[in-house]
Amino acid sequence: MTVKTYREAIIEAMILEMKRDEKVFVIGEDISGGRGCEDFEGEAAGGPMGLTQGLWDEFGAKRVIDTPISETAIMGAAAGAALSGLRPIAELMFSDFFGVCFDQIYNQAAKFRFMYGDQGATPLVIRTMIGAGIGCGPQHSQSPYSIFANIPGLKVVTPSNPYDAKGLLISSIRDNDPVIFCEHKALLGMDGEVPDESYEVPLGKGKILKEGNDISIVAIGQMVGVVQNCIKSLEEKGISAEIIDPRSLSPFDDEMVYDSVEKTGRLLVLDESNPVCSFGSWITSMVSEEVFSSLKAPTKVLTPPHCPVPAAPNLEAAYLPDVETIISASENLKNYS
Amino acid sequence: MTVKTYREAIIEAMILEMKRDEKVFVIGEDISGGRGCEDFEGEAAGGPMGLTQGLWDEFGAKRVIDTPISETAIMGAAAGAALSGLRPIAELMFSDFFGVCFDQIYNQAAKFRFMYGDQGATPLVIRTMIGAGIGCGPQHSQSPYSIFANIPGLKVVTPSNPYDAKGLLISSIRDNDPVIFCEHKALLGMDGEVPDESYEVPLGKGKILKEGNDISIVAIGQMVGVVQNCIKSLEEKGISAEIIDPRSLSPFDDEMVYDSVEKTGRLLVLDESNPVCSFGSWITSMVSEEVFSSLKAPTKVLTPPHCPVPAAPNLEAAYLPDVETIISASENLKNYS
Amino acid sequence: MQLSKDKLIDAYTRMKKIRVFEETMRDEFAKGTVPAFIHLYIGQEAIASGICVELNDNDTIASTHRGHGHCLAKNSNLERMTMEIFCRADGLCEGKGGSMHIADLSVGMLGANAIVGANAPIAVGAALRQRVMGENLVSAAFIGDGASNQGAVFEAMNLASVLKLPVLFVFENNGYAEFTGVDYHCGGGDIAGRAEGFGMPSYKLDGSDFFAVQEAAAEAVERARKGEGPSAIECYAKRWYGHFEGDPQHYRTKEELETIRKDNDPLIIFRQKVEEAGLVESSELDIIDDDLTSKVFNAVEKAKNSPLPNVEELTTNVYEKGSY
Amino acid sequence: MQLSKDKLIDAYTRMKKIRVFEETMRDEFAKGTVPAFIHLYIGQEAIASGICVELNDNDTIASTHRGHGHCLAKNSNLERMTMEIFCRADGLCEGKGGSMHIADLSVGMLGANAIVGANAPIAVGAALRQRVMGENLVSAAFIGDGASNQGAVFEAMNLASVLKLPVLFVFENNGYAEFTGVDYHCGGGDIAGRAEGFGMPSYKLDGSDFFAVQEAAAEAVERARKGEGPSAIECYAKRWYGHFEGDPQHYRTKEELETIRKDNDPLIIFRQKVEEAGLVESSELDIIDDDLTSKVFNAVEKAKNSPLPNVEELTTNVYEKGSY
Ligand SMILES: Cc1ncc(C[n+]2csc(CCOP(=O)(O)OP(=O)(O)O)c2C)c(N)n1
Ligand SMILES: Cc1ncc(C[n+]2csc(CCOP(=O)(O)OP(=O)(O)O)c2C)c(N)n1
Ligand SMILES: [Mg+2]
Ligand SMILES: [Mg+2]
Repeated sequence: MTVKTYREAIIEAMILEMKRDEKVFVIGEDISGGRGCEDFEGEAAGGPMGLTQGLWDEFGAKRVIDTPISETAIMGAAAGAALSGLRPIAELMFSDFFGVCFDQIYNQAAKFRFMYGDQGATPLVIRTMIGAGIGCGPQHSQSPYSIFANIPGLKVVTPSNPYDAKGLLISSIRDNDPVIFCEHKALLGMDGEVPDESYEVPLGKGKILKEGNDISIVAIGQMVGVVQNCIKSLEEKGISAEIIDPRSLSPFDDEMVYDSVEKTGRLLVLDESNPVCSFGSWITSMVSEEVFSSLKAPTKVLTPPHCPVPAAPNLEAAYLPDVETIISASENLKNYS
Repeated sequence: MTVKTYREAIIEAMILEMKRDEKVFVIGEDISGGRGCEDFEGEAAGGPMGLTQGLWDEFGAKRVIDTPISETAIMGAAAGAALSGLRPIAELMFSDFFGVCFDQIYNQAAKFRFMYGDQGATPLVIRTMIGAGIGCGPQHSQSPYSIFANIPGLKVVTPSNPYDAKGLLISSIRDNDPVIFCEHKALLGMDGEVPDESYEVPLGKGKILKEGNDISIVAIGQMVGVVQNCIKSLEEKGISAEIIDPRSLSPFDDEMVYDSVEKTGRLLVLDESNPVCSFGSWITSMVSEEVFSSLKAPTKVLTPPHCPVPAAPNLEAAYLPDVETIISASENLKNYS
Repeated sequence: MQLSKDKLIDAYTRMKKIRVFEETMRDEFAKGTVPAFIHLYIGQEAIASGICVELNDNDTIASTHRGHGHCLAKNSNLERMTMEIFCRADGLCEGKGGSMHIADLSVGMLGANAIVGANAPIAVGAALRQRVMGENLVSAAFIGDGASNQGAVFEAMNLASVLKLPVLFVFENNGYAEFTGVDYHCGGGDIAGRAEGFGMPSYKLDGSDFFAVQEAAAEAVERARKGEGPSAIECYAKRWYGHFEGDPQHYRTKEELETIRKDNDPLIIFRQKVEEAGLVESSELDIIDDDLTSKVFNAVEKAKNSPLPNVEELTTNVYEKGSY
Repeated sequence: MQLSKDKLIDAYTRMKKIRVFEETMRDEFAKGTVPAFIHLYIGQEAIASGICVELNDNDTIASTHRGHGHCLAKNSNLERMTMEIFCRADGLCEGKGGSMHIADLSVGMLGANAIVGANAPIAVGAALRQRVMGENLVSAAFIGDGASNQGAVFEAMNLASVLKLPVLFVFENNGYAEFTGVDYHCGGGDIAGRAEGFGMPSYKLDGSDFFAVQEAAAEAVERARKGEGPSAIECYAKRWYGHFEGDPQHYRTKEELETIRKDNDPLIIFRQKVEEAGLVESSELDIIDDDLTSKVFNAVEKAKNSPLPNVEELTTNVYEKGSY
């Protein structure tokens, strides 16, 4: 067991899987970085966020493939490669760029199995960066995982810590369907215990981070860390929260949430996506439909407001749900009658 | 007052607005159709579904602009034209194609006002066809309005009948923000009373189609017609349904729904989009949060299942929520205790 | 024309099969038995056939909304393909795809595609097997003149060129994109020339002449297999019928239709060439004609009499079984 | 070089303003006062300036993530632009856009854009005012060598060509897209040549020579105003600094950096030409230098001392006031 960052965990997962299976390869922009330049003599950059560092040195240009800035071609090529037997890991540098290439993801890769009558699998992983919080502005800070989860045929994963990042990525690479693997940019430097060997964290299995009796709090991605910062205050206020990290949104561990709400009778969801048709609203909608009789209080979703992510640091801070809002929402639910 | 089809109502709205304001123009694929061919001598096709028939004859090629098959260029040009003072109506032939051009819609047009500090408006209408039911298969039958409604900065409209189609389209053209106007392909031939003169149906105002006391049923787009076919049976079963057509999803008339649920205590939503993070789930999530204490039964959303739209006609029929399912869901809610 | 007799017979069979099949589908559509819109390939038979005779089962193609011809030229299973068009349970795609989404992975037919231009990057992806695994294969994308204006197609050409992948970009210039002429929609007017701009050799040829297509394909395939990268082949051949069945074709003249049928029938041109050169007897081809007529007839009858999918199948195969 | 003295002074002022501004931003970034990543334009000053001296306020430009130079060349308000980079309430975008989204519609600057290539169709859209309303205007898009591979850019060129719109596609080939060289990422290697394939005239020139850029721009603008359609102008000029501030630039050599600064400084080249030709005195330019230094200093000080947006502004201006 060693302490590694979220970034290191991701790189390690790729290296292990590339060693295990020669069909796995990585394709994207600047992922070796510079290796294409004629007069190159420095070290391979490994992407602007260093998320593919070392891959080129280990596996070379046949399996670590730099591309032009052409996301449609990247995603389409990855979809086509997967359909014909390879196991691509395609990088979409920022998830905000899904708008230039979504057809290849949602009309192609996601539909191949169904539309072509299960003739083949599409074992494709799309690694992409989500999230606000570090000043990247309206077009580089979004978290469109609710949109991804809306699409039948896609799987969607949102690791909140280094351990899960590694295990979920390994599972995603071994999975036989297209998976969108959402890496949160504010978590890349986060430390955690990460075993050196290979292990899987299964898709569709949530994790109870803390048991509790008064309120179930489901937190996604970066929000997991934020809610963990609330635990002490909540306890001080006499609120026993059960905290759930679903880890994957599609498939989603609805049973875990139902069981928890049946126990607590109260549900709060913390979600960084846009509010309307958010994943948070999907969870509360399911709960309101499936375990209605257990509910002692209204369900509650905390998301950013219905606006783009602003550039100004003080506005961006106000944009994200924070400790204070979470605590007061929890109190309201606890005191509801 | 004359009887017109949904298709005719749409054409009429465009003609009236183009006459009123020289800044309004239409751009898209095959919208005059054939006029570009050197040896053309027939009539202008007006789009594969005839939705722009007659426009070219009335306004000519300067304002009825045929394009190559390049949706990104179309949407981007429309966004740029709107930002610089024109009022484009851009046609996205099938909404299923949003995946090839969504960046221009969601990162550009939708964000201009916010991101550029309210320096200018983006009065853009994107007319696009949604919906299943006529055998178009997995890539031509989708209803991605939940995804559109997720995006801050976009407005989203879903007319269910000819009268609303005309009035909502006129309002959308006059609106100073980007509007996605969703035309349902199964409704194009639907007849209805449509005044000849110009009128607006405001965005953000729902319509109560029928008052009732036992259950509130919110139906979107094509589902409005389906629920209307249930009214008699519901009455026979002693269920007094209040039926709401929200007409626009963004802005959404949440007050109308809250008021209704406060009266009935029960909510059923009929929605043709994919289930996960559907607009239906957003409505029930809001209701479960805002008027929880009025709820006498679980909220319920009926959507198609989490799968692509199949080609086979019998599967497609099973895909859409139908009269039987609606009636039995209503009974379940009514009888819940 | 140095092809073996077997190959000539094979080529003719592919083309003729498309012709007979499509004429039959036209009749069926008129009768109302086909559950959706169909887009006929007649007039372009030599393109799919000229390319596919140069490919093996291990080689792949990615097709379009006008895909029946590509399927047949790549030797997809005729019966199961017909069933798919009729959306039957035993269709290649279990009835879930229909005419615009037929695939037959067993022969490298990666799928028809109702998103114009989307097949180009997919074909590039299949070609990555050469780079990643060292496999000997070629991948072809069929791209309409209209589709040639999609960003996906340009990006795909650039990527294939940068990575030197074994891809054939086959541009089927049939004069129209729906109702809009290529003279209008194609800036610069030279599809092959635009492809050359991405750093690949290109051909521009008569797509109703099988031999013109096949010769270009043979060269391009050889280069691709050697690892020398992609090529573009622009084939000009107008479609004989409407964009879809039911299209009144106001955008073109009766004379145009008569001329192409008279002067540009790929089957007549092929027959003339091989018969004049004494390579194949007319009577041998007549036998093939008869054989195909009955094969297609049988396939259609069988399809129409086979069951639709079970309604329980609606939600299967969205994901790998047991994984969701 | 038949420009008036006023125009020469104007040109120099634009270029030098960019230089002074960007060097200042570099210092500020190093000090940690800038709230986000910034992408410097130094080395490419002659491109934005050479294009924009040929444009009026009514003409529009659509910019990139590397947009400071375009803003200044189009005469955006220096103080409010600086405030925007510091995300202040009185910034051009009320602090909501930041460095990568500065717009100044009052001078036809339609916005920096953090989606590479997305500005090209937007510029085409602005040009539609000529067709729809008969307005006399020109619209320019600045497009990096890397961005030139985006589908959006190809589609935009084709659309502008088909509709004969008054657009300048200005390709800023600075040698790199992030860390990847143009020799690698650009299939065919000839960005201007690819543009010609869409049926528009093109130029390929030294982007560190203001006069080369300006002459091409003047011709292209004239054609555009006459309704003769778009042009492409490929300008080669390497950036002096990293992709973003903080980039260690492992992908290029120290020698390369030294050479471009010595041989390709647009300001030195400009000064040499105008001074040798006796058009402007060196001392006149020195005065401009001093003036700009203090203007930029003042703008930065003012920006740093001005308030951030009010937190209530977070949710304003998503839609037109009162409409949602
Ligand atoms: C992205 C996208 N845009 C538009 C369409 C609608 N559409 C279907 S076929 C077609 C014309 C295609 O023309 P071309 O590529 O020349 O192929 P052809 O029909 O002539 O075989 C169009 C516009 C589509 N299917 N996909
Ligand atoms: C669609 C999209 N893909 C990728 C990126 C990430 N990105 C930002 S700048 C850049 C390189 C751009 O290169 P170039 O167009 O040459 O402009 P330069 O930075 O050299 O000015 C990349 C890949 C992006 N912003 N948008
Ligand atoms: Mg065509
Ligand atoms: Mg560059």
